[in-house]
Amino acid sequence: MTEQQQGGTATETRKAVVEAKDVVAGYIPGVNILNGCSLVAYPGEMIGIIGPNGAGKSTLLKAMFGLVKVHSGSVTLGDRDITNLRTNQLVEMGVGFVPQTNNVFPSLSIEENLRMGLFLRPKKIRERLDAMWDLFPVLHDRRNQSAGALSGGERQSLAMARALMMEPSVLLLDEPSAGLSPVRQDETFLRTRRINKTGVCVVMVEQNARRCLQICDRGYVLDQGRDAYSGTGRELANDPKVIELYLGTLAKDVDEERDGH
Amino acid sequence: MRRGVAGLVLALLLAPVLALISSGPASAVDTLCLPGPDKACIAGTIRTDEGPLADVTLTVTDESGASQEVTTSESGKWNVQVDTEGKYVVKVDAESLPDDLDVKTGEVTVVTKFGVTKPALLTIRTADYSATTSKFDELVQSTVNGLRLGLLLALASVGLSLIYGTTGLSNFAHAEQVTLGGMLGYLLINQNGLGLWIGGLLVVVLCAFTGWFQDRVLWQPLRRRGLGLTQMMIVTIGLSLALQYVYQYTVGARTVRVLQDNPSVREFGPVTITNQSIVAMVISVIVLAGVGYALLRTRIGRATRAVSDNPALASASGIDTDRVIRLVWTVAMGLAGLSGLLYALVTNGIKWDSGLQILLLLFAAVTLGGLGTAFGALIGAIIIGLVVELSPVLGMPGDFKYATALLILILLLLVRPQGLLGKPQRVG
Amino acid sequence: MSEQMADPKVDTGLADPAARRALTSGFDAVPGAGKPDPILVVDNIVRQFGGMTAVDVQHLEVQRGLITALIGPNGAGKTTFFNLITGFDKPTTAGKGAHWAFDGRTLDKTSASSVAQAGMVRTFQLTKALSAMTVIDNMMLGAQNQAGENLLKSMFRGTWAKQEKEIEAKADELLARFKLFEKKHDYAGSLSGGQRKLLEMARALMSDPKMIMLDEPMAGVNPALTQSLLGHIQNLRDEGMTVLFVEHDMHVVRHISDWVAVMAEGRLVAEGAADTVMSDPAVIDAYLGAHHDTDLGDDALLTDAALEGMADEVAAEDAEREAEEEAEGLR
Amino acid sequence: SDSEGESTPEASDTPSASESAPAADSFTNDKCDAGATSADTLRVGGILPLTGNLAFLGPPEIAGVGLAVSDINAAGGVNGAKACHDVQDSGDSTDMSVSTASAGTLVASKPSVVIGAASSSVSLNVVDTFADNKITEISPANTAVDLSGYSPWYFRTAPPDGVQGNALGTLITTDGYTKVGFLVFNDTYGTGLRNVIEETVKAAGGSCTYGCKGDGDEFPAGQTTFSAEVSGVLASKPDAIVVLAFDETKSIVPELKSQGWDMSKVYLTDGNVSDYSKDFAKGTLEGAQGTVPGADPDSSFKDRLSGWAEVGEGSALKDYSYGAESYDATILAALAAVKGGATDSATVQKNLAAVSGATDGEECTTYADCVALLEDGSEIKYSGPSGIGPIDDENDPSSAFVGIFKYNADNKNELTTTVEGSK
Amino acid sequence: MDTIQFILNGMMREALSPQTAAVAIAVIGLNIHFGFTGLLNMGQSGFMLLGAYGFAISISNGLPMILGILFGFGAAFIFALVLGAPTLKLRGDYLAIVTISAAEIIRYVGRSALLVDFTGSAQGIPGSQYTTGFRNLSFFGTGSFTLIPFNYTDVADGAAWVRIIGWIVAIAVIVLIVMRFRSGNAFKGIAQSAGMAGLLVFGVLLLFFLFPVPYQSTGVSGWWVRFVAWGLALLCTLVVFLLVRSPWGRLLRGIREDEDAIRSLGKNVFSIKMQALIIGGLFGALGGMVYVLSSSVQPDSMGRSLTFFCYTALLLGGAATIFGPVLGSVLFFAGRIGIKYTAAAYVPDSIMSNQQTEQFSYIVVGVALMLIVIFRPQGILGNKRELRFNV
Ligand SMILES: Nc1ncnc2c1ncn2[C@@H]1O[C@H](COP(=O)(O)OP(=O)(O)OP(=O)(O)O)[C@@H](O)[C@H]1O
Ligand SMILES: Nc1ncnc2c1ncn2[C@@H]1O[C@H](COP(=O)(O)OP(=O)(O)OP(=O)(O)O)[C@@H](O)[C@H]1O
Ligand SMILES: [Mg+2]
Ligand SMILES: [Mg+2]
Repeated sequence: MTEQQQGGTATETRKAVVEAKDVVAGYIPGVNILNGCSLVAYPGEMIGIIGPNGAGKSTLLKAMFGLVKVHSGSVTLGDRDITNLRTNQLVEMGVGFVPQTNNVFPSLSIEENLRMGLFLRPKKIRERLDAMWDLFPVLHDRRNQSAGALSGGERQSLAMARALMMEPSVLLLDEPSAGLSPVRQDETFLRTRRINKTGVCVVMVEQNARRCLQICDRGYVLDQGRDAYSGTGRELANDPKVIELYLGTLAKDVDEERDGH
Repeated sequence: MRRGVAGLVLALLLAPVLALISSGPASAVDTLCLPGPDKACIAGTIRTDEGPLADVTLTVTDESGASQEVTTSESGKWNVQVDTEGKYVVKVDAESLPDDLDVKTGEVTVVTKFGVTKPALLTIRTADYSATTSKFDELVQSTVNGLRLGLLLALASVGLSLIYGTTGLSNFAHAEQVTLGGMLGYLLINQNGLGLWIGGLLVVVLCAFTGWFQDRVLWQPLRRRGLGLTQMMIVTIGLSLALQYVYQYTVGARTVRVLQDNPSVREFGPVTITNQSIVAMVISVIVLAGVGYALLRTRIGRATRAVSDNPALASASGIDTDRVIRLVWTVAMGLAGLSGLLYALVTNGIKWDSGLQILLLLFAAVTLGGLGTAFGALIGAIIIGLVVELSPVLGMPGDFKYATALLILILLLLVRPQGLLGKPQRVG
Repeated sequence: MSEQMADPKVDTGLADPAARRALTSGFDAVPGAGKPDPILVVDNIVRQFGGMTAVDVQHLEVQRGLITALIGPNGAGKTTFFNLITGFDKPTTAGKGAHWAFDGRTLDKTSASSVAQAGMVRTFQLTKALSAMTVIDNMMLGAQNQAGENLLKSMFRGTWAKQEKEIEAKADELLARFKLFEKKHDYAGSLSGGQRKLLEMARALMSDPKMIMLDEPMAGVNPALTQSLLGHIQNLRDEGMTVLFVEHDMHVVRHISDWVAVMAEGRLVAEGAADTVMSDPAVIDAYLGAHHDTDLGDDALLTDAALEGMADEVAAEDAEREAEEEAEGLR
Repeated sequence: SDSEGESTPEASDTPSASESAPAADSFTNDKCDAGATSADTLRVGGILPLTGNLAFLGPPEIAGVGLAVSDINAAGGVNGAKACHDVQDSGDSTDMSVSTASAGTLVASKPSVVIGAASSSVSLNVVDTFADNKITEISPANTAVDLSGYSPWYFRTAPPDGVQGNALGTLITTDGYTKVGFLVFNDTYGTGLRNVIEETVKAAGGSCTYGCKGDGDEFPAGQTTFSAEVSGVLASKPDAIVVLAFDETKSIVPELKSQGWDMSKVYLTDGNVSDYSKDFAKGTLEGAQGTVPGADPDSSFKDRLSGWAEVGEGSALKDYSYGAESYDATILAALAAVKGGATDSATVQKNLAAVSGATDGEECTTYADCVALLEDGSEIKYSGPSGIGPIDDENDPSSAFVGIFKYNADNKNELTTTVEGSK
Repeated sequence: MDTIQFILNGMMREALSPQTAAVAIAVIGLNIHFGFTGLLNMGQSGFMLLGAYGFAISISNGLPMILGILFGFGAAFIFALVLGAPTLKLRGDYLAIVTISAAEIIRYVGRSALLVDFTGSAQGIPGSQYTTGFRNLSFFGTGSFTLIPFNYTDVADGAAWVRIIGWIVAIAVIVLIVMRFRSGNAFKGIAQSAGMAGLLVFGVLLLFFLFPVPYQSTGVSGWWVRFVAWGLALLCTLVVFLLVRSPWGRLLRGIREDEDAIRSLGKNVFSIKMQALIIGGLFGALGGMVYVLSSSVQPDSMGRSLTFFCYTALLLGGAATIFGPVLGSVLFFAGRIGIKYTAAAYVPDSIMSNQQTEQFSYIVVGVALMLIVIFRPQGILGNKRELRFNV
């Protein structure tokens, strides 16, 4: 069931940027959350991961980022085996990560939060800060306010900005659009795409599945710790099975209802 | 019988007794009066607040009016032997006194008892004697003492606060680290004769190393294993216990001094202060300012705050949290060691439980300023220091000076729960 | 005891969509419009942080028995507004004209717990799962009026055993609906982000509130599950519960809300039926964005122009706030 | 134990003639076997501060007990059996579970007598336990007035506060000082002595300026900073200052010095009269005076004490406080056992006062001499290095010699006179 | 008797000591505070001291014992109210510093020389002034006795095999009891409960057989005090068991996790925290009263170190467990004595003097404490899974 890949990808000779192979991982010894999950991202690709709540999507990202112990299987970055490497070492290698929750430093000011994003290369901070102020003017206005006071959506923006500070070569995003207003969601998705177009490989987990699949090159559907389906974004979005089990028909129904109105 | 008067003493159970039995070197008492079974003594010393007065004449008159005269010796001492029990009036002869003296009590009645030497207390003052000191002077002196104590507490509590701030750990062994500074000072400077500055530097370096080492072998592995904070707190309690007894075992349970010499003293108006205290205060201020600058303005300082906020995210930002925390331990322990050394110098001694005695003050300082804020700890420590030193001057019983500091802490927390510099947290 | 357990809701006759439409069509589509049977009435609630006004709601009424959505850009003050009326925060105007009443009961000075006891229960945007307790314990805590929560009675099992059973049965039912039944005996701390959200919602429902206030309930919840949960919420509404929820997913808002209120920069700026509000150009401009219906996979959207346009929209979302902040600063 | 009984008297024959100290290498450290009880031999239990706040008082006290047992055995033991000692930790008053546990262990080991405790607080914690189990307890260091006559099983060889307090009060007033300030350690020792000295001084027409009874200016145990107290006492303009403290004195004296006080106007007591030559710069304490109960614990006794400590505890003594009292407590118990002909605790309790001289016996100064007298059937009055008089009906020493010391330029205390005081 | 027997007897004495029971009672209270409700009460010794003072002062001033007990509880009750009213709304860390400070203030006030006629100041109140009434209540008679008046040395001449078998059975019983508890169904059904009770009694008797401990019947640290102290400890355990398995207990645990969440569910968090603080404080006061029954009231003995010991005992046994406090207290005190006596018995005099051995043994105690917490962070009875989330 895992090997539904078809089309160009099957004959792929390109080298993977990040690859998770048969990862088995979990939080408590003896209880595995991921049961042999595989994922590969090629240069310049944008990968979406969707799936039910508790499927292990966040766990997969964390396992790739060294936050969850990988019991078996491997994670590679380019040629390097990065299984169970410490996170700060991954950051040095150019991997960026935005967690699903707790994704800002609440008692640091907004500016300091951003500075943390580029901790390893302090020389470039000014330049990158300016770039971020351009992208997120709200943040600029309140740059001395502590991040703990921000609203849910504002935090999410800040978290994203923090990850963008360091210009990563691989970006792992866990539900970047959650809690954002529609226009910001759109903007986030487009911006991610744009970043992706500059050659950054993006792996994102999304519950806004429809949107996610629209913009992703390829998608994986995770269920119970395994990748149940994979394929290009559009294939998945139109796969009736996927729709029934994971996407639901709400958006479609609502849109139809409205259009019929 | 070797000491001959025991039987007699039994008869005099209820009275205060001073029986001169055998004398050691006679120099102390110029002429002796030996009370016996049928002899009593009256003795005293004539002195002003400036010193004993020689050659003063006194008359001792009994109830019948018979009197005898004595003259004080070089050391102002005099005594007479009498052979009846009863009231005697001792009067100083004003003529024999130097001029310009104020005789407060020139005459006193003494009831003698056989076998006993009774004191006759005559009070003579110089003309410019004043029985009170200015409250203001006392206040100024105590304020300076308070600042001094506050700065020393600050040195130690900033480290405590840093550790709490970065790891969330309440380190109960911090006090022993303070003690360690003093103990090492004693060993290196007093015992091994190192110079104060070299020795002091070495103490700080060694203490900092213990911080590094502790984190390396203990705290880091525990963090890795995900040990809870309360559990870690109990580990610090265990460590504290072990260290206290290591000190008892190695150095002993008595007070030891880093320097044997008495510190030289300076006076600034009403304030008397030792040179050591001045140097200690200056060092504290410089070090604290340095730490403060490092925390606020440097990258690594920000990193410590980031780690304290959200360690997982910090490492996801590329911060090597372990290194940051190790640095914090190293610095905090170095500061604690420095504080202990200065404390031992300024308070003239260090003992196995010296740190323990101020532990609560350290925690109070940290909390007063706002948990986890290093500057808060500084301000808190100074407030605590001032309260401890000033409350007796302002009329609190001396017993309660620590209690007063703690009470102030409680009251302040009621008004400002987040501490002086802490920020309230957002809900929801 | 059994009386307490009985369903507190009354049949409002609003289970019928047509009746609801008829009712809402009678409302004025202006901010702060009066409602015939408001369960919640809010007046003059202002909350400032330093110089910044996060919430400034002059008047708002929430109709009993309907699902009302509260939408608005990020930082509009929705969560803060929730905090204020549920007693987790105090309005700056407290004692100076702030006034709000729930179900006829004035709540101005009441604590968070009494607000909830009065029947207005909320969830949190950043979830508050009780990590070291099992999922079922989390659920059981939600139930109201438990005899066993009285210190004296708690020692005697007989006084609460029966009620406990009833509550557990109810919890099981809700857990099943929220797809958490298999996790019943797991610690809540081991749930995924979305599962926590679900647990929180289910826990709030355990208390049979008269009105439930959900703060972004569906953010992070899988779309397929969202759909079935919406059905459940609608059922509750049909049984008479009032729902006020904050949500950024416009499909959800459109699908279930009977009435929509829009907040921006702390103020109530619009009210109306979903379709009306969402076709309001101001709302589209500042909140929904021009692309909210388009396919983002379209490369055409990646042009600078398109991104700039979008940035403008975001700027518009912020603009008014800034203006206000400035005004605030001048004052 | 029978065979031992045969052999020891012979051993004792030889040295009995000589009153002088045995050579250092003849000290023995006779620790008790777990099984030996007071039924077989004189088992001297100890509940002494080995750890905690007062641990620095431990070594001389242990040495006192150990030396006494060594001397007893050198003189042939008690009733033909070798005595032994078993010292348990009393901890300090911050953790009473230590002393409670030690008391339990001691009770279970059925000792003939228990020497201890050093701190009145600890004594109060365990005194009922010993009394209930009918075990004689002799404290070498408790001076609190409240403990006088506390129970028939509680004795002490340290004279109660009155003895020393009167002597010191008289000393201060005959030195011509009118206004006296006190730096007092807030525990029974400090406040008890303070009360007596204050009374004596007032009775002579003097007054108290600081740290007086009812002022609440005592400093709590364990305090380490004394600048406030010293400032306070100086501000009250006293003519003389009495420092009633233990080890804190080491911090107080330099503080007094640095705030400009003339140290010849300082008075110390037995808790802190010791040799400070290693602690202070030359001349610091010169002229300061102090009192120590106990007739001149002359240097030969100190040397023996220290000598035993080297054998028994591995290091020489730095300090001799309450060593003589511990020694005498042990010897008195042994003599009581000899007099009563049995080593059980009840016998010791019954005869303790008698051998201390309460029955006007003949004076003897060493264990061997006293045993010889007892064997002759005469009443005795043991008069040991602590210089206390007979035990009175409140189980206190009725009187004691009080040595008056003066510090020289090397910060060493030198005996000037000895006076006898009573309570 | 050999050395091992001597050490074991010492440990048994300590394990049975009424003061151990007293601390266990206080720890049970602390368990309600910290283990179940998450209140970081660092001033449990303050509650104990107040209980002890209330009890001892009123009795020594001639009031009847029952009033003394009430005064003890009353003092702790008021202390809890006064402490709780302002601080229960603050963050946990602040509660910690406020409670520890308040407890220290009580101690400083108690030992102040100004109150010498009331509290006895630093010296405290001698036991003889208030324990007589309690001892008169004893129906144990006078004299002394051993609970099981023979020991393994009496059986088969104290042959080694008796001892070995005895120990194996004892350990097996302990393991069995612990396992039944861990499995969580120790008290389900009458048969189970009876089985457990039987096992407990058997285990205790076996221990008494292995270490016979003679005591006075009624004396100050005799069987009567022990009986009452341990009876109270068991009673308190039962009360806590009943309390925490109820919805009230569930509320406590909820508050420990997140107060705001509980508040949003319509529970009066403040009042429940206050209830918990008071109940735990009353247990503390009771512990204090029992503590001083066999000794004297000494303010210094109920200071910070006692609070630390309470925490240590709690975490050793397992926070938020029913039997953890009792087990932890016994283990802490008996273990400490075990270490001390082992050091005293086996460290040769040539290496360390008596005093050094004693000090050394405390170093070992400290290190052992660290190691136990490091290698069994959840405590003996605690649940490791729960631990993962309370960081
Ligand atoms: N800290 C943890 N400890 C133990 N188990 C956990 C932990 N976090 C998550 N789990 C378990 O791992 C499973 C997968 O969690 P994960 O967070 O990866 O889900 P997810 O796919 O991201 O879900 P969601 O869409 O709700 O965020 C869940 O069933 C959860 O029970
Ligand atoms: N404690 C606080 N201190 C300072 N500012 C605050 C505080 N709480 C909220 N704010 C500010 O008030 C504004 C409104 O916040 P709120 O959380 O109510 O927004 P929201 O409408 O819920 O947004 P979102 O949709 O992103 O959740 C935000 O700009 C936020 O930064
Ligand atoms: Mg997730
Ligand atoms: Mg919000």
